[in-house]
Amino acid sequence: MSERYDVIIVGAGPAGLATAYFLVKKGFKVIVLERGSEPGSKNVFGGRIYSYVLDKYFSGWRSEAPVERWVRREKLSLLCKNDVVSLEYEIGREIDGYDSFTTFLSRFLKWMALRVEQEGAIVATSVRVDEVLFDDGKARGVRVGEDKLEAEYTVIAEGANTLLLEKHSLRDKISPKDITIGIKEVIKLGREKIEERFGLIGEEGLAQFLLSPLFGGGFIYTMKDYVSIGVVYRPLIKDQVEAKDVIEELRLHPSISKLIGDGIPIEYSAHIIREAGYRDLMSKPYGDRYLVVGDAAGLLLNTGFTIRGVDLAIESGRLAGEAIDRISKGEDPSIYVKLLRESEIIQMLKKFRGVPEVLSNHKIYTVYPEIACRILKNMYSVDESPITLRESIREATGSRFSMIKFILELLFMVKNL
Amino acid sequence: MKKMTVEERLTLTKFEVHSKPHITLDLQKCRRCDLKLCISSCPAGLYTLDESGEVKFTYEGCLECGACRIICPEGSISWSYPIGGFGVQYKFG
Amino acid sequence: MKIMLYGESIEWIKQARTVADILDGETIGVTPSRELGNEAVKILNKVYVFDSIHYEPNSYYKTIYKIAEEVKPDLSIFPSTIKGRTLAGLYAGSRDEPVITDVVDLRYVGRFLEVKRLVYGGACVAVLRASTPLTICISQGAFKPSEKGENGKIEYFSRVDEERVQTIFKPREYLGIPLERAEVVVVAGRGFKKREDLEMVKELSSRLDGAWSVTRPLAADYGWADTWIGISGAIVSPRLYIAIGVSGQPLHMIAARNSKTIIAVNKDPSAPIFEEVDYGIIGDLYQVIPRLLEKIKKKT
Amino acid sequence: MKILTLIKLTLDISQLKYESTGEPLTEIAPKKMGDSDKCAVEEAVRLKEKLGAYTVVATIGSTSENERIIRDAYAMGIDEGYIVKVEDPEILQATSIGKIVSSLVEKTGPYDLIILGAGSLDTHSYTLGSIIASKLNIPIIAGVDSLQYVDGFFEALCIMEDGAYTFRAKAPLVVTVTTEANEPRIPTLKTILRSKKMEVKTLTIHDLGVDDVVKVDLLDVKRYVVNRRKILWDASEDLEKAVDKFIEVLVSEGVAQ
Repeated sequence: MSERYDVIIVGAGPAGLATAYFLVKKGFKVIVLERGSEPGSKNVFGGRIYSYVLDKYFSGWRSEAPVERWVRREKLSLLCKNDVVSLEYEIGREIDGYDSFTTFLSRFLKWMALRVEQEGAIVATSVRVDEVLFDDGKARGVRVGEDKLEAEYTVIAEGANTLLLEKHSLRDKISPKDITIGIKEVIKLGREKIEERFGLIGEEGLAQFLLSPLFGGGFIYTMKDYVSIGVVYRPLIKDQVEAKDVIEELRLHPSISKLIGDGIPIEYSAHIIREAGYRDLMSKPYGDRYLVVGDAAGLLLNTGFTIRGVDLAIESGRLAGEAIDRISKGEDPSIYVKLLRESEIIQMLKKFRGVPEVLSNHKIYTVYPEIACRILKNMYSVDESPITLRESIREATGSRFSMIKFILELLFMVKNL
Repeated sequence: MKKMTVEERLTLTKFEVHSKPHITLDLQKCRRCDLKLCISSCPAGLYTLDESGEVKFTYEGCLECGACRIICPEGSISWSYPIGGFGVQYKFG
Repeated sequence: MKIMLYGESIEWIKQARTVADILDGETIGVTPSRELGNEAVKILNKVYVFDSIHYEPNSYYKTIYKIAEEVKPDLSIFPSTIKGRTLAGLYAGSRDEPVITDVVDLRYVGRFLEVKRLVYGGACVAVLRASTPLTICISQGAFKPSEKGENGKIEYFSRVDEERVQTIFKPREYLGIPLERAEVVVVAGRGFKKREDLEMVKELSSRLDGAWSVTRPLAADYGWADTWIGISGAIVSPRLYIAIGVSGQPLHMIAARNSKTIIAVNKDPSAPIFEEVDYGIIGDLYQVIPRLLEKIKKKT
Repeated sequence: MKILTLIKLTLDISQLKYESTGEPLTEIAPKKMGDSDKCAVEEAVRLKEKLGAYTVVATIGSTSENERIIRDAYAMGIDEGYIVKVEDPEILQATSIGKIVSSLVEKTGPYDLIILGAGSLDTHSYTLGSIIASKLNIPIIAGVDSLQYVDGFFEALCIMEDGAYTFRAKAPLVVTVTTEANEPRIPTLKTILRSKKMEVKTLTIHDLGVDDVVKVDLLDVKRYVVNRRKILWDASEDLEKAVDKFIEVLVSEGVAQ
């Protein structure tokens, strides 16, 4: 094909589009190839994006991006079979300064793609890249079916399923113990009901993180007219509900179904999440004329309470753009890793590297929520023999743990989250 | 409130199914596996056991999450993405 | 009110007559056959007959248009078949009046007609307000046949020839009707044990002048057919849907749900399909279908 | 030869969801190029490949998705495309759409062939092709299952309720095709890239000299609930009775004597 581009980017997810955005701003001729029929048609995420990264790079985004609600209320809930223990934090700031917002990723990515195209890059959809063309270890472009497309640089932004990287032996298949499956349902509830039932006014939104012996981890995000509910499923835990039924455990839990039970389910989706954090980071996310960005490179941060992918993806896209610019001016490709290391991303991943271990400790889903529910149940049950907090804790943890062990475990958890 | 079956839930999501499957299963390898984690971990419930104890699957409701490929201990599931424009079409994501 | 209706079968004309009963109108029929004209004149006030060897839309509509210039109808009714819709479009387009297809009910509200029609492939009913003159299409079965009789007049009209289109016609047996357009669809599911057994389904469908198909596993997994009915295959909405050995998975049913009448044969009384049927036979298809075919054969 | 293909942005009706009150949630239903319209595009492109025809595509609407389907048609091989900007074309009367199209034909034509999908399963219901033909006063062949071009004639096979018709006609002509007509091609990277670069021209109805359009006076749309009768007979108890009942149903439905 006569057409030649400076950079081919494989995947129109947050990382791929961000890389395109920063490169095209630097004057590169960029094309993004996306296998979905539209940007976002293959992406799944919980529901929240952090604002700081958009404030930095996308002027005017607050008025034009498809924001659903600004997160004002953060809630952590432990769901037992019937009881619930919750901790809630309400941010006391004016709404336009909020740190994060809820959105639908498919819509958000369409907006991002539009911005990228306005800058002059091409985003071609319905294009599945079958392989990266290598010539003596040097990436020369990609093959799509029978067509080949060449470029000076290739950026692999293929997401959590690293099919291309594995095909070219640039990365091993991830271990089953390092993945979870995000399983999500979008429910139409209507604005009024959402605001009334979740205690929200106007543009305010709620982000809720859930722990439960019934389904493990989960989340609820409020949108304008919709609610996204999801489960973070750990496939290796034995004797649990099958993945195909697990979302119903959440939707039909008495405390959840009274909020959303009369809503209309609109979409069911699922995607794996790479959970290993710092350990999963590619040691060499680059090679001769190619770079790896976003989830594919392992740039996903799980702080225990929030999974952050989109902001890191955008940040890594910026660094990849910077790196390609400098490589094209003669610097060594390792500059990409140097830039990543100097940035906050790697520091953050390092800081939270204990999290996967905590989260893979099944007790935090199975034992702790029950203990918490029992402690509070004991405290708030009123009969003729009231008990103290200490007695309550002892009663709840009693036969299973020593008090000291319980406290040590909790301290370990808190330290690593 | 009524529990929705996974088949009902899959009707919520749009699929543009290509006539050529994007998943293939190597039954030889599959028979060696006792765990059959693909069955419990597929969020679309696409893997089932037939009467003779063999794994059967369909690809038409595949959410393209990628779990089965990673979880299969024998590597019997080969999985590629459906060709461009086909497969699951998330409106919300 | 003058109501003109173009029909090709007496059953449909009787149903279209019901619309005239609702609106209390004078009924003028148009048919392309003398035989049908002689029957129609017993239930309509007047019938125009034009002789035709075979259908050709361009000459037909010009003929009907010329008749309408004489009749000056307020409402013109065509069948919701492919022919009827094509003619209705040509006719309404040349008269510059609105055309509403798939009408299932209508009534007067003040000076207007309130028309109910099916939309989205039969999934929804829309209520529209329309004024006359108006052209509508109604499907066979949408209205009950009228019981009323008339002693109408017959008038022969010569057909306008559209020379720009030539037609060759081969009667029905020549090719099976495509699935999406068949009035009767017989579908085989996993209750079938062998590919050869599908012959029963094929025979039943041909005896009922319908089409046959299978569910997805039979086509995609076993390779017994090229296409299937289901969300990833064909979506059908026939008058009669006969499901044999079909369990009724949602991805299949979503593609058949708009069928007017659904019959199922399945040996499992708890099969989900029985939640969605008008008539269900709980029984082994290998007993029911052969016996059914025997009895149908005996009758014809 | 110059061919105009008309395509429509249609709801994917298999994905319709409803409010608890029965109103369809059309705003969130996926939209796509109509299936039979896609076959019309394919048919036009095949004529282009075979006869060197020049192919134009047009759609009516005002959303970015209208542009998307024009580009989809480009990716299949169409040469030039127009969007006629109209808000909510789905609530226009089919006769108004016919008027818009015939003005478009006058402005961008003449065309030897105007080809479109036989039906989009929504509000226009298999009538648009014939309305256009009547406005342009050219013949129509509707519901075509197979189209050939032989010795200067378009030859079309149409399978109808009563049998198979073959129609032959010379240009100019309107043809509506069914999904039986062909298997639309899947664009390649090369053609997708081409489609990204091509211009999509826009026109308003005023550019076409159409001053007014008539809207459908839509009062209400609700889910059509079929209350299934759920009458069951147990053949394991009485096979003869069950089979007889089956035949009774066939007779009452008018499909058997």
